[in-house]
Amino acid sequence: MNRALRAAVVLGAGLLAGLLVAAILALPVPAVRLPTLVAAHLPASGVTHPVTAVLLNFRGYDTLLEVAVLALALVGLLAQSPPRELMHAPSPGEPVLPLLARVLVPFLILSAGYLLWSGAHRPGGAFQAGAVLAAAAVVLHLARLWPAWDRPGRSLRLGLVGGLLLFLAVAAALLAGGTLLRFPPQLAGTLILLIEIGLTVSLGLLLAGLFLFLAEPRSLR
Amino acid sequence: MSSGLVYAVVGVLLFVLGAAGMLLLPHLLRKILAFNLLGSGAFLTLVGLAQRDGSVDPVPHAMVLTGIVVAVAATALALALLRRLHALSGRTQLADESADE
Amino acid sequence: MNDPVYDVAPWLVLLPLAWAGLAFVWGPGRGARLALAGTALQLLLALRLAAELLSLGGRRHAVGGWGAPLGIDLAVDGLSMTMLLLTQVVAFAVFIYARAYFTDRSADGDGHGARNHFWPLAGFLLAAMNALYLSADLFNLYVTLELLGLAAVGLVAAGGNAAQVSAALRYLLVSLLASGAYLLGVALIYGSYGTVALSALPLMSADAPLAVALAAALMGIALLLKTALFPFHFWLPPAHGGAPAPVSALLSALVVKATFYLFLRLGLGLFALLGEAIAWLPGLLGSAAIFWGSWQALRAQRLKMLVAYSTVAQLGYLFLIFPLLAPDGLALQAGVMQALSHGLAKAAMFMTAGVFLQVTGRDAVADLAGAAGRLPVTLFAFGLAGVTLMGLPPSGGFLAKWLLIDAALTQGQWGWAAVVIAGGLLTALYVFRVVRQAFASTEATPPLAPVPRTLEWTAFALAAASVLLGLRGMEVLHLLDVGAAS
Amino acid sequence: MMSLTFDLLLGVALLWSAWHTLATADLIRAVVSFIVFGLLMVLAWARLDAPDIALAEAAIGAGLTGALLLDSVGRLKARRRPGDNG
Repeated sequence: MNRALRAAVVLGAGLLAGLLVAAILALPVPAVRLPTLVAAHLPASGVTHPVTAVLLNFRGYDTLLEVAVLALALVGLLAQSPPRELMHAPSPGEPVLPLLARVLVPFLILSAGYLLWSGAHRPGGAFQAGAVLAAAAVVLHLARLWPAWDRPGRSLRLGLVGGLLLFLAVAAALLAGGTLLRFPPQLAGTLILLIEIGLTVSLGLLLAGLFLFLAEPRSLR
Repeated sequence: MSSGLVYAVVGVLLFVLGAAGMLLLPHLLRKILAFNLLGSGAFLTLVGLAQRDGSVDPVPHAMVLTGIVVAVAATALALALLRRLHALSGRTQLADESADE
Repeated sequence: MNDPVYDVAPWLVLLPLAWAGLAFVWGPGRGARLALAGTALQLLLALRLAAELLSLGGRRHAVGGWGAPLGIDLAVDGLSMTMLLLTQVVAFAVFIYARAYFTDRSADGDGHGARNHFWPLAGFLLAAMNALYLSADLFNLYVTLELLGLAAVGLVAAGGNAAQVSAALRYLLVSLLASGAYLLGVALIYGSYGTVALSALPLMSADAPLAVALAAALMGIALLLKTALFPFHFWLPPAHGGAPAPVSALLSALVVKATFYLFLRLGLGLFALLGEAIAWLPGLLGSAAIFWGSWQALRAQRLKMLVAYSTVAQLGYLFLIFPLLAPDGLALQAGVMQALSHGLAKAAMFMTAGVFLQVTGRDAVADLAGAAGRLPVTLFAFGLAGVTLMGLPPSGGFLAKWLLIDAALTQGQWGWAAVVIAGGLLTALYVFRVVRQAFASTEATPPLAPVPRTLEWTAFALAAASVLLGLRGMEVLHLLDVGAAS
Repeated sequence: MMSLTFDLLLGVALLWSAWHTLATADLIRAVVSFIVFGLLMVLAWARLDAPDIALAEAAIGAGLTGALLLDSVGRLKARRRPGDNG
């Protein structure tokens, strides 16, 4: 990129920053207030925590597509992973704190379970629980207690997209009743919990997979 | 000035910083880092602006959770491509545009 | 809130997601059969939806039963319906082609990565486009844009050679920068109006806050980047020209149309005011795209690169409609007809390029010598697709350009009509360059690889459809009269 | 007033760590700055009464993304050639 173009980018960025700051400082408070709507419909959502209600009920369709994005990224990443033969031998060197890992991982798994269970009525839920499970796998890997993944077998592939397929199955069943993702109020809590359990497992595997399919092979202890 | 407004302003500044970084920095890993800054800036603006009157709005919270997962998915894919490119050609930058054909 | 009619629209999203996931679990063999069955079903559903739309009018589906602004609405009107139809038709043909194309003996080094991962990635791509056409919610559209971008990048990169990976990375970074800008636009809109539902947002007015104007600018630029309008086209030729042929066909025929559709949708609706004020700008950039893309296509050494630059040029026509949009609907009809006929013709053209590549093992235009005698069907298909791109009667491309010139003359803006005619001449030059080379005699006749008939005839079918579209085009355009459901 | 001062300081820290992520010469330092940025983001989400996002940011934004980036930097440095520049 030549100097003139770089200067133009810097200048444009400065101008954009100025305009954006001026625009948001001058912005009046909007007329529509979604929080009141969320609060009004919370009792019919099947959960009591507003964020979970938005994430899995009011805007559950976003979440369905988002899980697809994650699964898709993993498929795209797997298409890039073959060059194991291009990689060099597993790197030697000291593993990172295996003792800490042995203590930390059971704690992480327990907290994932807690986050999943409590997501219905306080902060937490499938995303955080899945992320914590994935973090546990990463810690195990860094401590040389868990190998990097190579090509996934069929059962692992099923685990990776199982949460998405379960979510789709629930969506399809509800759509067959007339409306996409319309949870009957008396079943909403149960169905949302079912979806969240599937998502926790799959999100954990997917997020861990993003790391473990990509990571350096490390020799196990 | 409320907390929300402070973070909304910080958010747009982060966005502009990240966008400029994506355009100006040649190393692909820097571009990926810059993208993450840009994304965080947009998330911060979304929540901060919605809560500039001091109230709490769960709708943007759910949107940002979605956005964070999308961002990590994109980052992982970008890193996979970068590592593949590096393994095949030793490059960590994109070739100049004029060299494509 | 919902129609008494059993609603088929959401299945157009659920079905491809489901077969994408299952194809990933089952692998490429069964995955391909599943994808074909799923896409055939989607095509039937889309036809049924179009018939319902014609008799009952526009459709709205409140996901979760909540309705905007709390929930997400899906909406179908004539414009989105035509795009949905195009998507299912082209995807179905390309998938039949792809199943025969991705065999173990594919000669062009696309490798196993492309074969193993094509079906799940293509399923996600199709789901993303259908979801985009159906969505009436700005944030939901953001998610569909990310799904679309990542699927397209994954498909470009799946071949796995350095050129493809490099092109995919450039595409990914452009796509992410654009999505980020779009998302900031959504944040500003939510901050201004407290909702992201298209039906609940006020149309932009002269006294709208500065934040809304900035949001319009950010989202508009984001969508132009993703649509590769000149001068944002730089990422497209390496990505579309370097990907395996079925992928190029999907990307050039469909993916860039999806973001164009969204640009048009928001430009006609939410940001109409801004659109009117600077409508000449897309037209000007479109004209530049036509000349620059055609010029590069004339100079390209590789056939797929030529076809990719042709896409840059043909996208330009889509943006000529913006200065001409008027209540008579001529320009809108022209734009939709151009999107449809280019979609069919460009998919066919990339598919013929894939046949040449498989047979000769090479992709240079110069290597086409003698192709006329050996691959008459494929060359004929290329020629028919070329007829559409040039805009010769009776093709769909002719109808599109006719409508565009009509709109320009009706409004006395003859300059745009001149651009259309000049662009057609340039297109003729690069199409004839290929055809003439194919008829050139050659002493050296390298051994021919056998080519499955399926490859030749699917390309031919799409090319023929792009020409025949001109004969029935006005009937297709009747769909555009179906307005949105209130 | 105290809390607003905290917000302003945190905002400055966010911008500083972001700048450092892009401007520092060494890639590993850049990634470390980015992880620091992620942890500061966790604080910002807490200040915005968004504990759900704070949890996700800590686990995904700073944690997993940071681990991915560090692993990749190691990979890129392992076969570093004279032509590259950090």
